Amino acid sequence: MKTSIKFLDLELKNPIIAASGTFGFGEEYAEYYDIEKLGGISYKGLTLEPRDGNEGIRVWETPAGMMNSVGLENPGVDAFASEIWPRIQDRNLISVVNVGGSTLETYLEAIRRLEGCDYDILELNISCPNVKAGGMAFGTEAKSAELITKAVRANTRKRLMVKLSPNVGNIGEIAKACESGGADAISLINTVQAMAIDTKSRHIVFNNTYAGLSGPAIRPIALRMVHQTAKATKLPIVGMGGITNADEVIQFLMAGASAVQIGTAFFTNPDQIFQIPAELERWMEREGVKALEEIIGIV
Amino acid sequence: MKTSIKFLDLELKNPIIAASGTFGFGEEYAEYYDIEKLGGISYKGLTLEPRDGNEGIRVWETPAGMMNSVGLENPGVDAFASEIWPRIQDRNLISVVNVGGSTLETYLEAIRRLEGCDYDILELNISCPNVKAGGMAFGTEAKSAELITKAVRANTRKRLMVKLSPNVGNIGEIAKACESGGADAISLINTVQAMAIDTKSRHIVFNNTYAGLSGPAIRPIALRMVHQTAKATKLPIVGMGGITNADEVIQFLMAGASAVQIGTAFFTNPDQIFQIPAELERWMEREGVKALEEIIGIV
Amino acid sequence: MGVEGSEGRVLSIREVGEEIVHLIVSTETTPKPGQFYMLRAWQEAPLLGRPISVFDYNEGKVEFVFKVVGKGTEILAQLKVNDEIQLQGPYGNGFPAIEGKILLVGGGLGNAPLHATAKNLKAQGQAVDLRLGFAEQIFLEEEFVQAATDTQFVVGGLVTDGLDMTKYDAVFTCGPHPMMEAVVKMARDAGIPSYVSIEKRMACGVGACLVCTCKTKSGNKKTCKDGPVFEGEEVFYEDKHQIS
Amino acid sequence: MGVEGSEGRVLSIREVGEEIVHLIVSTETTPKPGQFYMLRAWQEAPLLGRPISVFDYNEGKVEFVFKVVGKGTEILAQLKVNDEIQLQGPYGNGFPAIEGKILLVGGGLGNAPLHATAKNLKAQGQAVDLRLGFAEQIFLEEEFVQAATDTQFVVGGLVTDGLDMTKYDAVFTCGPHPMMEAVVKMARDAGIPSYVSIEKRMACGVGACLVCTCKTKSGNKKTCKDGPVFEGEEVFYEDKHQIS
Ligand SMILES: Cc1cc2nc3c(=O)[nH]c(=O)nc-3n(C[C@H](O)[C@H](O)[C@H](O)COP(=O)(O)OP(=O)(O)OC[C@H]3O[C@@H](n4cnc5c(N)ncnc54)[C@H](O)[C@@H]3O)c2cc1C
Ligand SMILES: Cc1cc2nc3c(=O)[nH]c(=O)nc-3n(C[C@H](O)[C@H](O)[C@H](O)COP(=O)(O)OP(=O)(O)OC[C@H]3O[C@@H](n4cnc5c(N)ncnc54)[C@H](O)[C@@H]3O)c2cc1C
Ligand SMILES: Cc1cc2nc3c(=O)[nH]c(=O)nc-3n(C[C@H](O)[C@H](O)[C@H](O)COP(=O)(O)O)c2cc1C
Ligand SMILES: Cc1cc2nc3c(=O)[nH]c(=O)nc-3n(C[C@H](O)[C@H](O)[C@H](O)COP(=O)(O)O)c2cc1C
Ligand code: FES
Ligand code: FES
Repeated sequence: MKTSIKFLDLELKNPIIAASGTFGFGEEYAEYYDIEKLGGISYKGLTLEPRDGNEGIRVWETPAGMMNSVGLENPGVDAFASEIWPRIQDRNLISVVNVGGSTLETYLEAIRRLEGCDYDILELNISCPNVKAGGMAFGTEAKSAELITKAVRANTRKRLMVKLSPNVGNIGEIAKACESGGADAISLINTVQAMAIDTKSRHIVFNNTYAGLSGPAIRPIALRMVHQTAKATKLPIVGMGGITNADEVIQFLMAGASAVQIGTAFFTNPDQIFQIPAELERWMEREGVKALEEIIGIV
Repeated sequence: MKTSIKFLDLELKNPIIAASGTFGFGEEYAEYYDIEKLGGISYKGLTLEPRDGNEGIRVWETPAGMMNSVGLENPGVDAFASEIWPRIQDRNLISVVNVGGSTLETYLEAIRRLEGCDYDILELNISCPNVKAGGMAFGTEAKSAELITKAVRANTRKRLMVKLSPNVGNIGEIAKACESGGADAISLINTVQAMAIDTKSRHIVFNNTYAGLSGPAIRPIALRMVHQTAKATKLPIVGMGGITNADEVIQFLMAGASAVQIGTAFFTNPDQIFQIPAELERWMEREGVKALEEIIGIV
Repeated sequence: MGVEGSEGRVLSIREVGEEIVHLIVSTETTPKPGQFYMLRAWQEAPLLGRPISVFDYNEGKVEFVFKVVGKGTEILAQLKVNDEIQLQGPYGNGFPAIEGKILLVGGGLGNAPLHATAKNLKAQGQAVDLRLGFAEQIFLEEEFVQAATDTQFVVGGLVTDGLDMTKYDAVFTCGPHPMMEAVVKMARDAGIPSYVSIEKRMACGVGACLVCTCKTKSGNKKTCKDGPVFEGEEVFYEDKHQIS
Repeated sequence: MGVEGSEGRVLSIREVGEEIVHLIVSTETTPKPGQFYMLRAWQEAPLLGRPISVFDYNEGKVEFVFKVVGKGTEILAQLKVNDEIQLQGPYGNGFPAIEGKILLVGGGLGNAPLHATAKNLKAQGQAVDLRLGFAEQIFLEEEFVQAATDTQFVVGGLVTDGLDMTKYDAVFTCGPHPMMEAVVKMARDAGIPSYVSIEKRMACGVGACLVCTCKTKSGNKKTCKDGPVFEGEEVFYEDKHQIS
């Protein structure tokens, strides 16, 4: 029994990847947990320039979910490449570098400046609902998704995974557009655009009006979109949205994902997430599953 | 203090309407509750022909939500007009008749056959994710939404409210298309398309693959879409999605809705829903709000 | 909160078998045997109430027996005396009034509603036999013995084995669907009417949402309102071997 | 479930004021004064843990004092002795070590972390004065009196009224942000350093998610990891009168 999984030409020791923006650069959780129990980490979304992120309230709880409006606070690609990457590069973990931007040019320049870092997968974030720099505009139209994928493809030698927004009518169409544009893989879903109003103050909670919903509340939506994407493209998929345990990981694999990312659940019960790889192994043993590849997309 | 609210040329005694498909034709809840405490009822979605609905499991719980795959089981418009409407027409409640269809022709014929019933509002359901007859295909493209609205407008003298699907990229655009097509009002959101997989049987839970997610889980998404719709059109809006109490009703009004529908919460705590009108009144008193119109769209 | 009658308090709660709980709750409602309530003893999660049949009822006290199978029943099992619990109901129809000698065939937790039903028939002076199947262990043995004219238990085996239905005027059954299907067949062969109590996932419990539809010979029925008790021939007919 | 140390058990729980709860929990962790834990005593709802400061710590026992303001604290308040509770942490930095005579100014529930801090300073032989504001009623009076060299309570009024900071080498404060801003200003005028403990909505508690960012003079800081204690001048500077 091995929980390892092939993803493109890489081997993940298990299909659990920490989701971008929820795990920093891995250093904080590493103080408390053995983070190498995971299969990989998708690092906090980077932009060309450092960003301070959004003002005002940045988090709000909802039933079985949370909304965030961090607004891509990050140190910028140069600080990542020169200071952070050297500190973290030697981990026994698949490294995913998540990049956002506001214009095609800022995306391309950011990616070029990261080219010197020897990371495994570039995750192109065209789906952050919280800022223009998140590029959600690119991610909600098939044409612009294809365009940006193509341009990035031409500017990097990295494995290229495009992260899709759920705030679209037809996710399969967008995924196909990314495939045409030359993506190697798809990851989804980013947070669902949502809103909160405080009736006491009679104000919208977030300075930025809308914010991104994550957590178990969105899991059934995410599962549906992963399934639709798997039907629409041949690209390998990293599924995410509200996953909290091994059974849910298996649901995403069965829907067609080759690996998953987990974000919000680190906030609610980190212990439980680090136990998922062991849980997966027990499940495989019980069910006589020799390799996780057996169950990918079987529903 | 009065909780009444003007909606088009109608006066609702309060802004609480039971959501289509969750309250039947009102007769069942009437055995246990004084349903005239509500402002209105949107009746179970009708189609031209009677429908048996979907096979297999029809309900599945999710974190803070539920998925349904009823598939528009209903007695058809003729049985409604001849048997049901005469029984229920005399209630002191705004009556909303919700109609689905698979083709433009079936919509139009269904609506024509209902024309003889003296109900208050026609709710055109172009957003049911569970069946072709739910017309979600009409509801996910602006052009077809406008087309069907126009055609229905030409075929009915009723007040015309179009019920929108949340499974779209740009809800404001769809709402505007309905406005151009001649809609008098907009209601939203219908359920969010979602999926469940049973890892034990290794099967998709619903025969129909996807199903519709409702309940508190989707409330932040619904609130966002109501706000976007209010910014995009001048039409009055009936907002819904996961509402369970008076504070949440007020959130939807502040986001721009003139009234709300409540569905899933009847299943979790019916008592609480029938108390919302009284709660609203207490809130108005406490806050010095003389008429609910004062707070519509104020954020 | 709560309309009159929907709030109850736990009067007694104890385990009567492995993961099987006997719960007694105060109520102002008066259920009929075969009816059920939607039980709820939590705020937000899980979303829906849980349908549980009446095991017994005595002036202001309703009794339930349930098995812990998931989140809802787990919370119910952890209730303590005096805790609040919400009872929406009683809902559903219950078994019909039929003259003569009645056979009741149950399996597992399906035995629960048969207890109330048997007790009621016996109180009305009818002859009523209980045939109850248990997977491993009998629960509430004494109560079941008291409830009927004659009670027999089958542990492990098939409760339908060796049943002679020709002695009865009707058979009522509740349990796993394959067991009920077999009972309906035997009743058909013996020429007596059969009634089955069906389990379906529910949401509203009152007949408004149509998620609990049961396909029957005469069209769709609502399990929560038209049922949970149906004529056996209506549900397990000819080529309709599987109800989902 | 739970890595070593994250599970605790309720050793004692009691109300010490209106909606104010004093909770003692067993732990294998060793917190510093001014640190906090993310507390969780529920499965699914609400989603996030709740940050609560250390009120006291004695060999294997950590104490909290919190006010019931919403869902999370309501559930915490209903815990009973021996119930399980999850303590993620201890997180955050705590107040710095500074030589000399220290003034601690608190308001409301902000008094809680000052108790642990005062006690610790006193144990190290430093002179430490507590000035504590309460809206209506003092809670845990005896404990606060014991913790410091000199403890004074202000009920209803402004705790900053009549404070003379020139006698001290530093001032630590925790409470409503306007109060802390006033304290920082007074310290500035008196020429002594001030340290404030900030409250922000949190998710991860460890510094990974950036939802608790606090704008400071020297750029964004993470309240959960770089704080919750910051130099007063860093947070309440010049035109920065409002921290959200
Ligand atoms: C009319 C009726 C009477 C019943 N009477 C009894 C009884 O007396 N004793 C008893 O032990 N059980 C009874 N059941 C079954 C009982 O409702 C389920 O075991 C219970 O709902 C499981 O809830 P859970 O949260 O523990 O399980 P979960 O699996 O977590 O529940 C998930 C969802 O599925 C539904 N569900 C799961 N199993 C069933 C089932 N078998 N039938 C209907 N819905 C289900 C739940 O209600 C819930 O909505 C009855 C069911 C019905 C329909
Ligand atoms: C570092 C730190 C230490 C604290 N120490 C204490 C203490 O010792 N005693 C005490 O009574 N309170 C303390 N608080 C405040 C306490 O965290 C909140 O009162 C509590 O989270 C409210 O949760 P709730 O579910 O009851 O309220 P709700 O309003 O239902 O909570 C909704 C959400 O908002 C967050 N939230 C609400 N109020 C606050 C707040 N003031 N600060 C941060 N997040 C908030 C909650 O954590 C939750 O995520 C502290 C806060 C921080 C940041
Ligand atoms: C606080 C927070 C910050 C996030 N930041 C990013 C980001 O920088 N880039 C990105 O692509 N996604 C970001 N996300 C989205 C997550 O990576 C993930 O797509 C989403 O949260 C759904 O997964 P979950 O429900 O497991 O959290 C963020 C999510 C949260 C909650
Ligand atoms: C069981 C069920 C059946 C429904 N049937 C219909 C329907 O027939 N027509 C329709 O327009 N919407 C239907 N809906 C959608 C609701 O009217 C409503 O839009 C949705 O459930 C969101 O509101 P809620 O979260 O308050 O339930 C149905 C929803 C449920 C849960
Ligand atoms: S549960 Fe709603 S109709 Fe039966
Ligand atoms: S709460 Fe996550 S960084 Fe502070």
